[in-house]
Amino acid sequence: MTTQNKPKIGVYICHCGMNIAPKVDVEEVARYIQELDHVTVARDYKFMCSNPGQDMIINDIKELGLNRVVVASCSPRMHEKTFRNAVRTAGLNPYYFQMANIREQVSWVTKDSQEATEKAKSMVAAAVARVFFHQPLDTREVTVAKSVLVIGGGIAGMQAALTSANAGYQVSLVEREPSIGGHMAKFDKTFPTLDCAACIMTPKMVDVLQHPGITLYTWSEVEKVEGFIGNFEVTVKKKPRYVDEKKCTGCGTCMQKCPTKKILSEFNEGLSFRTAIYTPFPQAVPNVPVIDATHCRVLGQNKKCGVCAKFCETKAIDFDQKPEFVTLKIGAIITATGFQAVNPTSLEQYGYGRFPEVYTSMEFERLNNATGPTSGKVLMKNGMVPKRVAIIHCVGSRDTRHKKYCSRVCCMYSMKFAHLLREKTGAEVWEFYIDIRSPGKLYEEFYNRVQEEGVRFIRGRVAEITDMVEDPGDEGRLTVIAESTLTRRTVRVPVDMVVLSVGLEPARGSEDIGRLLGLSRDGDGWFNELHAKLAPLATPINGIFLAGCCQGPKDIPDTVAQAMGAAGEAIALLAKGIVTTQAEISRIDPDLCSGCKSCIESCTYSAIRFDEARKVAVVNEALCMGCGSCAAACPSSAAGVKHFTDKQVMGEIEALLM
Amino acid sequence: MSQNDTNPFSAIAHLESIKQCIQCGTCSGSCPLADLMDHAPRELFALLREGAFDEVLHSNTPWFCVSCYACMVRCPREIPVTDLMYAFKEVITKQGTAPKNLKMPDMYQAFSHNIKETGKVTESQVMARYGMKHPLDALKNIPLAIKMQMRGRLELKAQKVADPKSITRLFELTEIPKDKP
Amino acid sequence: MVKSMSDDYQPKIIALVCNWCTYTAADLAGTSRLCYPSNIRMIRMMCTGMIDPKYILKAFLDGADGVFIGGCHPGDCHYINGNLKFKKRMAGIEAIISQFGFEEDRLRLRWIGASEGPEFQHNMTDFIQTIQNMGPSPAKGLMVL
Amino acid sequence: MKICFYPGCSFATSAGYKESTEAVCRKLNIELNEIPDWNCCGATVMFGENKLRATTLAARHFALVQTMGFEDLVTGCNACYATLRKAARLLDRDRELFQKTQEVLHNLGLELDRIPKVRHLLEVLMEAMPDSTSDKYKTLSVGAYYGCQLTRPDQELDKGWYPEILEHFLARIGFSVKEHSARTQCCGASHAVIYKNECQGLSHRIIREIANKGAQVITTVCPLCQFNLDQAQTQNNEPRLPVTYFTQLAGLALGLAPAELGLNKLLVSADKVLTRP
Repeated sequence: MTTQNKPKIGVYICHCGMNIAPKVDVEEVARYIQELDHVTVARDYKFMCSNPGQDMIINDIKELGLNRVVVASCSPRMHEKTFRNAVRTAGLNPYYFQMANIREQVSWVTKDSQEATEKAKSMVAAAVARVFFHQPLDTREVTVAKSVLVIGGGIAGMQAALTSANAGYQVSLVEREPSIGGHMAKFDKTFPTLDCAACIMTPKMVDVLQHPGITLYTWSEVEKVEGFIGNFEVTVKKKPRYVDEKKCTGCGTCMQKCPTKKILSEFNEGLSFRTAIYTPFPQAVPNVPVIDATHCRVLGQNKKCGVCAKFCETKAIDFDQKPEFVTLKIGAIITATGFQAVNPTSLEQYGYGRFPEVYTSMEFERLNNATGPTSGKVLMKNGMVPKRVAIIHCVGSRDTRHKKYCSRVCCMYSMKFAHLLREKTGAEVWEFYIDIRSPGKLYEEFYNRVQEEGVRFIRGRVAEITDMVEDPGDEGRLTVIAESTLTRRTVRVPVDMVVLSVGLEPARGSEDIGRLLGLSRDGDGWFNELHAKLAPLATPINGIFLAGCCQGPKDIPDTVAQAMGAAGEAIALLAKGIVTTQAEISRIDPDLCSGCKSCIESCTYSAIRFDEARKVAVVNEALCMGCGSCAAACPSSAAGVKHFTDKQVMGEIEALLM
Repeated sequence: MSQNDTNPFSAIAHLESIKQCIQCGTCSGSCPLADLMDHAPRELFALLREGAFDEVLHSNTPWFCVSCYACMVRCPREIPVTDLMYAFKEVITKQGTAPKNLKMPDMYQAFSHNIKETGKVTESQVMARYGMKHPLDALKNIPLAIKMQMRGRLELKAQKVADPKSITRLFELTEIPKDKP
Repeated sequence: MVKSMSDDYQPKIIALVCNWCTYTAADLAGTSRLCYPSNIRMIRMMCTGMIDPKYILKAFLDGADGVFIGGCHPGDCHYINGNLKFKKRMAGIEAIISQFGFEEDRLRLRWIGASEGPEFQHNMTDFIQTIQNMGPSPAKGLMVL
Repeated sequence: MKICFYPGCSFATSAGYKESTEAVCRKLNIELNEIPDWNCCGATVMFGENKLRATTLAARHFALVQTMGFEDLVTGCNACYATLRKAARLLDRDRELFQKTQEVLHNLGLELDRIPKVRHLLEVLMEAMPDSTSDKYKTLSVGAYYGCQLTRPDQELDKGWYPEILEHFLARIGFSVKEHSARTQCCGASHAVIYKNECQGLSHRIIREIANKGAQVITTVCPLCQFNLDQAQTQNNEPRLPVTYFTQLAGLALGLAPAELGLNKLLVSADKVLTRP
């Protein structure tokens, strides 16, 4: 330490009116502290946080040449910022400051005045000892790219993109399917209001397409993510469509002419066929088909065909298209990768896959949809209208063998099905449930409405579905067997059709996206939010937010609200335009680092990377949150948190125990 | 102290698992003989949770468990329902609270007795012993027995292990002293 | 001026506490005027996950009779899971301090949430009582010598 | 191949299970080494009486298998299979129970150190039976009945509710297989003997379903299943399906004569379906 840097400490003991003094003999404390090494001045004053109090500090720094300041008053959670600002105003680095909390920890909680004074002395002395080791710290400001990446083009991603773009930011929306729309595009009606999903959805899809602020990447996937908050560099892979988006007019001739017609339609849940060149559904956005390379005669089987190319008037078909890679500068990322429905095949007692009239809820959505395989008529495979239908709740949910959690939406959509079945077919509907969960605005009312419509609610989880018949008259029907737990009877109900209300699980590929982004997932595979209650949209990685079901099952209103919220978070970040890095972050001394990577393992924020060239760990200052896990994990004492260095903490300990 | 102040079932392994029961009815819905039971299996769990131990001690439910394990592989909380039915029977037998007019406990006794005496089970002997308590039942089986014998399928002579005493000894060594009030 | 240890033994206790929960609980105890013995000396850390085992050992060697660690309840950590990282190290730390002759009971880890002022008070009182009953730390003897 | 075989109490008096098993094993060069001086496994009764006793009754065989120098124990009865496996599982997981069991067995002059793997006769024949080369039984349609305890609770051999191994086996050895939904429905097991009226419906439901799906013959893998399904038809007129053992069908596939396989012991005669051209 050079002579001009020789510590000259000023210590200020606050009376806090009548709050600290007279319980603590502040004058006695000041007298005691004055005698300590390096203490240039020790004063007591009525209100240190008042303007005259702060001015006293500023003047002393200037006139006495203080280079360290200690204030003994209230909790630093109250006034640390105030005093740091005062120190900064006087031209000193604000981190040359330490506070001793002699109000909350001493005067207010100690009965005996003498004991209180002793404790205060010791605490102020410890603050003096600590501030001796303080170092000047800087925060850094980094500019933020004014652009948002949204991953996933379902209702969550679309809404997040629209909200962000409406705020004036550039949005890139990446969707791996040929069209945006996600699951909601497959629905017919939505609970509890029964609005037509297409009517509220299609305009939104068009808005997304036409919004000048949104660049749409469909049939594309996020390939690589580098950088940090405000400065992500994202590589998007555009899979070959084999159709030139700029030339295609969406006339649909290619699809009519394609000779490969017997491919199960993913969009219709395998209940109808599509061609090899296809758009998943008529209202697809963009209205540009893709060629399914596995099934196409030219691409998949090396045969002569090219019928689509022959009939395309704008010459948009391009069999030689290759994947394209686009690099984007991104300020904030919104993850909206959604869910997929649980496949009920492994619940073998329900016979899904064995009995043609056992449908999953997604299949039923299509069966019931005007754009679906039956044009919205609920028909069995034999073309007949079902006379009696059973809807089975909690298939794969609340089941420790499958998904232990409640999937939240199944009770409500089951009752929506019941209503639609009653309305469309007049069929008798039996709902088998464990508990009806209808916590939402107008949800319980909807339950009551469906009850009134004559749906039979049986409280009991279905034990099995069988095609064994008791009565020859029921030949060809399925029998649903369950205990009706409220009457303690085993009921065997012959039905024509069964709908399995399957639960939700994270979408296929969320693990990969999680890895790309550095996001952690919970035991069920959903992305972890930063805080379950207070930061439900943020993630441990600064600048990355969550929207919709990728964070956990939720219904459409919650999804949209969350998407708007996530966009709000992103907008707040972009609007400010800069991020200030924290001063109290980790630093790894490259001279001490042994390259063991313990710190990398311990870091929750993926903020430490390994420099292969120098064989040392390096902290990314923009990502580090200063939790100090690395410091405690480092076996070589190379990692440490600034402002919580070994010297500072141990100096404080030593002084407290004097 | 009356015996239902403390849980006579408390020593059962996995008894903790019944705390997880959500009363969904999968066990009873899967049970081939649920209609004969005075309580659904799940109800026994609920009764135990309520402390109604006497109800469970006198229930016929465990005695109608056929050990088909359908409930056990389907229970969404993975409660070992069948294993618990075995354990309940063990406690009930020890406490001597099996329903008096119930056929199954007598059948079990006849079966167990036959093993204890001979080491093996000879169906005709089990039926004969059981028939002493339920003569009507035994009589009902006679036509079938005759048919069986005609096809060489009725063994009247007792099957035995070489040293039946060793099995009797096994029974003695594994005897659990009965709780006496 | 060595105090007679037998009659008026006043244990010295260091508490290393997390800023986000236990430190806040201590502030709440203060605003609620919940008194507790004055032998506790608190050090504010950002997270229990940053507590280096050597800080604890240092405290004992410098004469602390007890060391209290206060962290967030599992699941509530401001840094996701720093508290659990510390908890994992706890067994190792206990082994180290007992190597040095300090009883494991002199080190105590508790989760105290930000809103738990009364719990904070209760924990302090209870820990001081425990340490009082245990008597002076073995290091005290060394220091006198 | 040599196997260590545990017949169980119902094996010898069953409708030709013993005859067909022995004949098939002879033909396939499988040496059946019966556990000398085996006792009753305790079946579903003993675990409801006394867990230690039930475990020891079963474990007595594990000690015997050990002295015979075998690693596996094979049985043809579902109840024996499930009971022995239950005991094996408990001994494997419960150290204290293992020690107590060892003590009792020691008192009886037996030593138990290791627990054999309990297998079903079906597994053995699945490995040993050759693929069919003849069309003789191509038109004989069979419904396979597994009973409860082959695949439950372990679900190790196959799925617990809708297994398929027996169907695959039968198809492979030359029979026409009829898929049906009663494969692991309960027949009432030992309850069927004394609760005849209450349980008759269970067996009838199974028989009706198998007949309904077009099978002419039922095949089983357990003496009690066979007995229940067979005897349930003595009072009931339609449908009537002979209830065979899978070993009897395996014998037929190997060209053995029905009499050699004890097929004459069935209550519902199989003569008609077997002699049909």
